[in-house]
Amino acid sequence: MGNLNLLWQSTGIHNFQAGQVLMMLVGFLLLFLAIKKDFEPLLLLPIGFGAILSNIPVAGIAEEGGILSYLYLGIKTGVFPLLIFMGVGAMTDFGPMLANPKTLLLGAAAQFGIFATLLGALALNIIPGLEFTLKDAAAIAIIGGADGPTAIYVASRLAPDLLGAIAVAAYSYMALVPLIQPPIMRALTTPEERSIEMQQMRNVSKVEKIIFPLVLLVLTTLLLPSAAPLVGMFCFGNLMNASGVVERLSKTAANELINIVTIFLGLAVGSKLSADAFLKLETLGILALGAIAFCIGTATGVIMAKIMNRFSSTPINPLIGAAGVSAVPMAARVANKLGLEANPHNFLLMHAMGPNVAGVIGSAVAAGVLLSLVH
Amino acid sequence: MGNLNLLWQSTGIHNFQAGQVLMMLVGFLLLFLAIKKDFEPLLLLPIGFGAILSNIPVAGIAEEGGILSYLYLGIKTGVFPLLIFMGVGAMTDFGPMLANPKTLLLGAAAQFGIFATLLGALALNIIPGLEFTLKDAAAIAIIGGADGPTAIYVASRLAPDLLGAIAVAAYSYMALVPLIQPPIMRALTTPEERSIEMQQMRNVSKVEKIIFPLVLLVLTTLLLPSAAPLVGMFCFGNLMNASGVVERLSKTAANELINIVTIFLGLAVGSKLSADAFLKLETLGILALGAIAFCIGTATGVIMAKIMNRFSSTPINPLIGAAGVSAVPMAARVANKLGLEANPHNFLLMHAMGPNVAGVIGSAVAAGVLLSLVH
Amino acid sequence: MGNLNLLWQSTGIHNFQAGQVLMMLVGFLLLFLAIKKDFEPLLLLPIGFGAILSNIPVAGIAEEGGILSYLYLGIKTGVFPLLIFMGVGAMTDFGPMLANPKTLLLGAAAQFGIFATLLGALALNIIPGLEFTLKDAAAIAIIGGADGPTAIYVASRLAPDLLGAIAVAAYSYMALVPLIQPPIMRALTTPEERSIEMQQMRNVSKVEKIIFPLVLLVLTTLLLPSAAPLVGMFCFGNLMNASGVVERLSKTAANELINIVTIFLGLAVGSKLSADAFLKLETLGILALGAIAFCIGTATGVIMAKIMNRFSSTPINPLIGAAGVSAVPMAARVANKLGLEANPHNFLLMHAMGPNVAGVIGSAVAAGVLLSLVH
Amino acid sequence: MTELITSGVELMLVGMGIVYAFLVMLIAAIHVMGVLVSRFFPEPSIIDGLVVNNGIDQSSVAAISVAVHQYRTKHK
Amino acid sequence: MTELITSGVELMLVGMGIVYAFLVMLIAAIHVMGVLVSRFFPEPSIIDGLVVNNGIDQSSVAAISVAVHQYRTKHK
Amino acid sequence: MTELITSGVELMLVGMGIVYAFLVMLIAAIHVMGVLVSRFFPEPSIIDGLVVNNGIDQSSVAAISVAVHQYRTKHK
Ligand code: NA
Ligand code: NA
Ligand code: NA
Repeated sequence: MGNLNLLWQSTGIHNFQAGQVLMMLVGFLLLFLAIKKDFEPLLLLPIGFGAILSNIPVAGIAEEGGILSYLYLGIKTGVFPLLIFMGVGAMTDFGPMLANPKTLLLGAAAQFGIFATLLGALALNIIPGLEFTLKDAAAIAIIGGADGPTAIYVASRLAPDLLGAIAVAAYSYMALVPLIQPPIMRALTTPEERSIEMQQMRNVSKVEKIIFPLVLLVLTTLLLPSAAPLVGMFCFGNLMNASGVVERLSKTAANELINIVTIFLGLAVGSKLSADAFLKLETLGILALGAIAFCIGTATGVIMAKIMNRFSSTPINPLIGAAGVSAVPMAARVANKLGLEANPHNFLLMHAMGPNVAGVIGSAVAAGVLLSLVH
Repeated sequence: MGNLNLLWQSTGIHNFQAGQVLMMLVGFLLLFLAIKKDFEPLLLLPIGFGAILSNIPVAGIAEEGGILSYLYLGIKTGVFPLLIFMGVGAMTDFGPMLANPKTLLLGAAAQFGIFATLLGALALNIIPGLEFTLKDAAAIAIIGGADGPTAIYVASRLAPDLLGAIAVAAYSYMALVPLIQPPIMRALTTPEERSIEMQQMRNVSKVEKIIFPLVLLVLTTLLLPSAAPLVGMFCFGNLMNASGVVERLSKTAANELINIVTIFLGLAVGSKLSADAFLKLETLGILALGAIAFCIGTATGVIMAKIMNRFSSTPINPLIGAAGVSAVPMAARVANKLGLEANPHNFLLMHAMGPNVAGVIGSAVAAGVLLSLVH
Repeated sequence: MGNLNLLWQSTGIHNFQAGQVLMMLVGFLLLFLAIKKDFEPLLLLPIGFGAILSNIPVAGIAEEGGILSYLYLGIKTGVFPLLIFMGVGAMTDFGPMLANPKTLLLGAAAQFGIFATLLGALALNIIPGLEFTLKDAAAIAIIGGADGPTAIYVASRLAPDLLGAIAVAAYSYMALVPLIQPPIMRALTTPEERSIEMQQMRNVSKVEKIIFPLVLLVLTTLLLPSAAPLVGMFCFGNLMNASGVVERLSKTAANELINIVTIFLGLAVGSKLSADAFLKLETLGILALGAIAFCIGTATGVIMAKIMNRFSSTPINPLIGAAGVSAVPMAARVANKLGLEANPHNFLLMHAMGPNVAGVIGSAVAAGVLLSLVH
Repeated sequence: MTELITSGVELMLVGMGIVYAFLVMLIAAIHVMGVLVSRFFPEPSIIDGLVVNNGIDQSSVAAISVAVHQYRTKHK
Repeated sequence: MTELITSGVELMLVGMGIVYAFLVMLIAAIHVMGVLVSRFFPEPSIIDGLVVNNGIDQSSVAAISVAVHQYRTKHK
Repeated sequence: MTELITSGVELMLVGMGIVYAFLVMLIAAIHVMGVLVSRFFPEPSIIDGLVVNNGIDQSSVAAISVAVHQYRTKHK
């Protein structure tokens, strides 16, 4: 009978704490969003499952010695987000951006979402019970970059305790881009503006695509070396692909390697969704701020495009400004969809890819600023 | 001449110990079984080669600083067997089991092989020179689960010293399933019983296949959290596959990732085949007990099916009870073969897949019981 | 303004040291050679990029805690070069060598490049400012083996400080084989000798291909266990492929796994290209010695073939002797090209593959000698 | 020794009990799940699936399918 | 608190400034690059690329495809 | 210095000696292996292999190959 008693004392029913139950429900919610609603399933499914696993009582899967604690080392060291960024680099085509470099300004404008959110996070401290440090605020703000690995990398450096909530917010809002952005884009533009057709893009030579990642890396080195790990790994992946001489490496980086790391990273992020860290007022704040960040970034991107139209002869459809938040490629698709709505001959997808990848660079640069100024 | 002498003193001929020679022969035997006899080559080839490498004198390949010592960390931490279990989950189709849930009872019955063997291991202590602790006995008993990663995981937790012998026994007997099982199955059934045709299975919806791994995980959490690492990673792999929303992840988990980990795990298991650990009376005991475990599991599975036939209107062919030991998919194939022998219209393969995957769950549950009660 | 000042103090422009600028230029040179000149791009592109990344000021990508410092652990432990060797083994066909085992002597002769270079490195110590220890000299000499992973493995064991320069030299000269070898081969042979057609090779059975890696491993174990890590992993990869029973493992070893490790290894080697370690007189010495090593190896391979022709009835085209340096498969292709020049019916490619893979074994054996005698 | 055997017997009884209990509960859970799923996610008619392949004639499907099968068998 | 907000505002101004400055310089760099590339690596006529798929009839495609298949099978 | 050179020369002699000795023994081992293999594992006639591709005509091969090629392209 001793055994039965021992076994009863080791059951989950006996050991459950309310917080764990709630966090498992959060995990199931993420799985539901990933599977049923198709919300960024590549990340939210592993994150959700990781959240469930790490809140199983007794098993200690996320505690020292558990498998998730080992996988988390890949985030703690920064290796996982950087490898994912390398793979994303290998999948990225800078062609549309190089064909129309002005769109980089749209990618810059949309990063205002990041810095406005930083201010917002600090302002939220007037709410009793909330105490975001400057580091916390910076880590939360990066959600506005709409770029998963960048957000995880910055959060792991500045505010590891908030990592789970930040990653969940970042990926959730990226998945919500098709819902969040259109009302803002419609509110800020007239039907005529949305109908603007853009000139066909020039052809970008292979040589330019090879040299560009190196130019980007050199500029980062000269001006903002704190962004160099992120930008550097991104450029490395991109150069492997653009150069065409190491196809077997770039394919592996963009497929098997990024897949393996995505599984590990997702589970490890999920392991930070513990009740202690997640069931707090802070998390509500983070979720609210993240939504605001996306909205502001969308708006400033659109407004920047409208400003540029004032000063430029070649017209820009302001819808593509919204793609500047990155959230590759959903934001570009949203711009394309709204363009077609207003004018059935108006294919904006390729034009929107420019600000879209510019937004990736922009948020990596913003990350570099935060990493070098916030201690 | 000093150099020549130095070199002579560093040759293998000069340094060989008898035990190392014997263990290298064991390694060659495993390679022979893997390559010539097609005994579970995916594991036995790396294990055999690892055994050879780790017994090379002077080179220290399995000693601290050698490559096999680094690979062994993946077993010591439990990461490798769990990743393999994740991959196996991604390859598993629970459809046949969900179509006929009663077959879970067959998977339960076959686990009697595990617990009978545990008792057997303890009983063997009457032989002078054998001293199996309760931990040792539990680790040996899990061979009866007929499931490689489960056996390695449990052995690495409870009796790392016996890991090599246990892994070799587990995979060898799995390979021997087509030889071990048929006589027992024939002895316990009449030709009429073996001829029983089973009803066509109902169609299982995609939704059920998605929800089932979550149901299984919740039940494990509530009742037996000590089985949660194993069951959890298995369910994660299965959910990735069943959900269909992360195809690139589930394919990588079921192919490249499991292949890489299999290579590393096999070599690392082989590194535990040192003379000190393997050339002992214990190993003979383990091999004998392993064989007994498989026989008993097979028999109890068949007998359970016969008992169920007494109480159920829909007939069950008792041959599929033998598939309850797991050893996926060989045991199911054996059941199919014997069914066809008795009745050329009797296709049991799909029906036997139910108890077959039930056996995987059953032995993971048994592993959880052992891990939580044996300290 | 404090922030702006802080930011300025964190720019690369403010922090650059001359050495870092020079090393970044070296990195760009390597990228240029890899991309534009197709010099071993699979290694030189990651190495070049790693060199750039590790010389970015402030970012500390190669310093403790940076991603390259983590990747470097794979070299420090010896795991990466050994895994690459395993993958190369899985890609190697010993058939041509087994069909004509005499060609092993050519692979032996070409290793004279290694030992002559060792002597050369020690002799260079008469130049003031150069101080190569015996360990240094041995690590440099292995460049003459014309085998990348072997060179990196030996250098990581004997002279980690020289690793960057040695790896760069090894891969650069391998890429230069089509330029370095032909003049030497022409100088040492008459047109008649280059026209010699070789007898068609016998068929090698699958069984021989399976047994050979085991024979090689046993011989290494008996005579030179210090070469066993290298030879062992090579034979393991080769056995996986030759046996045909673990196709999914050997394919992964020869594709995804070797690709992933190649990316990591290249970046990590690049991280050793720091100004401190590279911008020294030693590096010039290493580059000079490496070139000499390739030339001597080529010459002794050709001369050995001519000597063998004196004593053998079946004629050997001396061009295939040059393939004994390894540099698989470029050296074999060079032999084939020069053979066709002299005699349009003279296809030497398959015949040259024998000494080519023999050269891999030869340099692994030489590495074993150095590792066991140099302390 | 006897003590060890006693704990072994106890472990066997408890262990098999738990395994059976667990799997019986799993059977129950599967039944409940089946009922709930068929109520809340009624299976779409299987005819939808059959229509998909319509444009292509059966022989092509057979040929491709043989080829794909051979491919997969070889490249697994 | 006010101090924190002050540093936040400063961070916002400096941050957006840097982001803009960086990307403006990148635009400049891209333009310079474009000029240099078009001078030193003039693009080969696009017609070269178009010709590729033209002359070949379907049976050749099949033949090529067989060859490719055999090649891949061997060289995997 | 001279001492270092002396050990270098010695290392060279011993090293090349070992390399040659090793590879000569490997040649011997290969010969022995060849004899043993041809005695105990006589090679099956090569004709067995040739028959395999016979029943299928060339056009089917082409068709299958196209299908496989498309499959691979999609599923890569
Ligand atoms: Na962004
Ligand atoms: Na089992
Ligand atoms: Na060599």
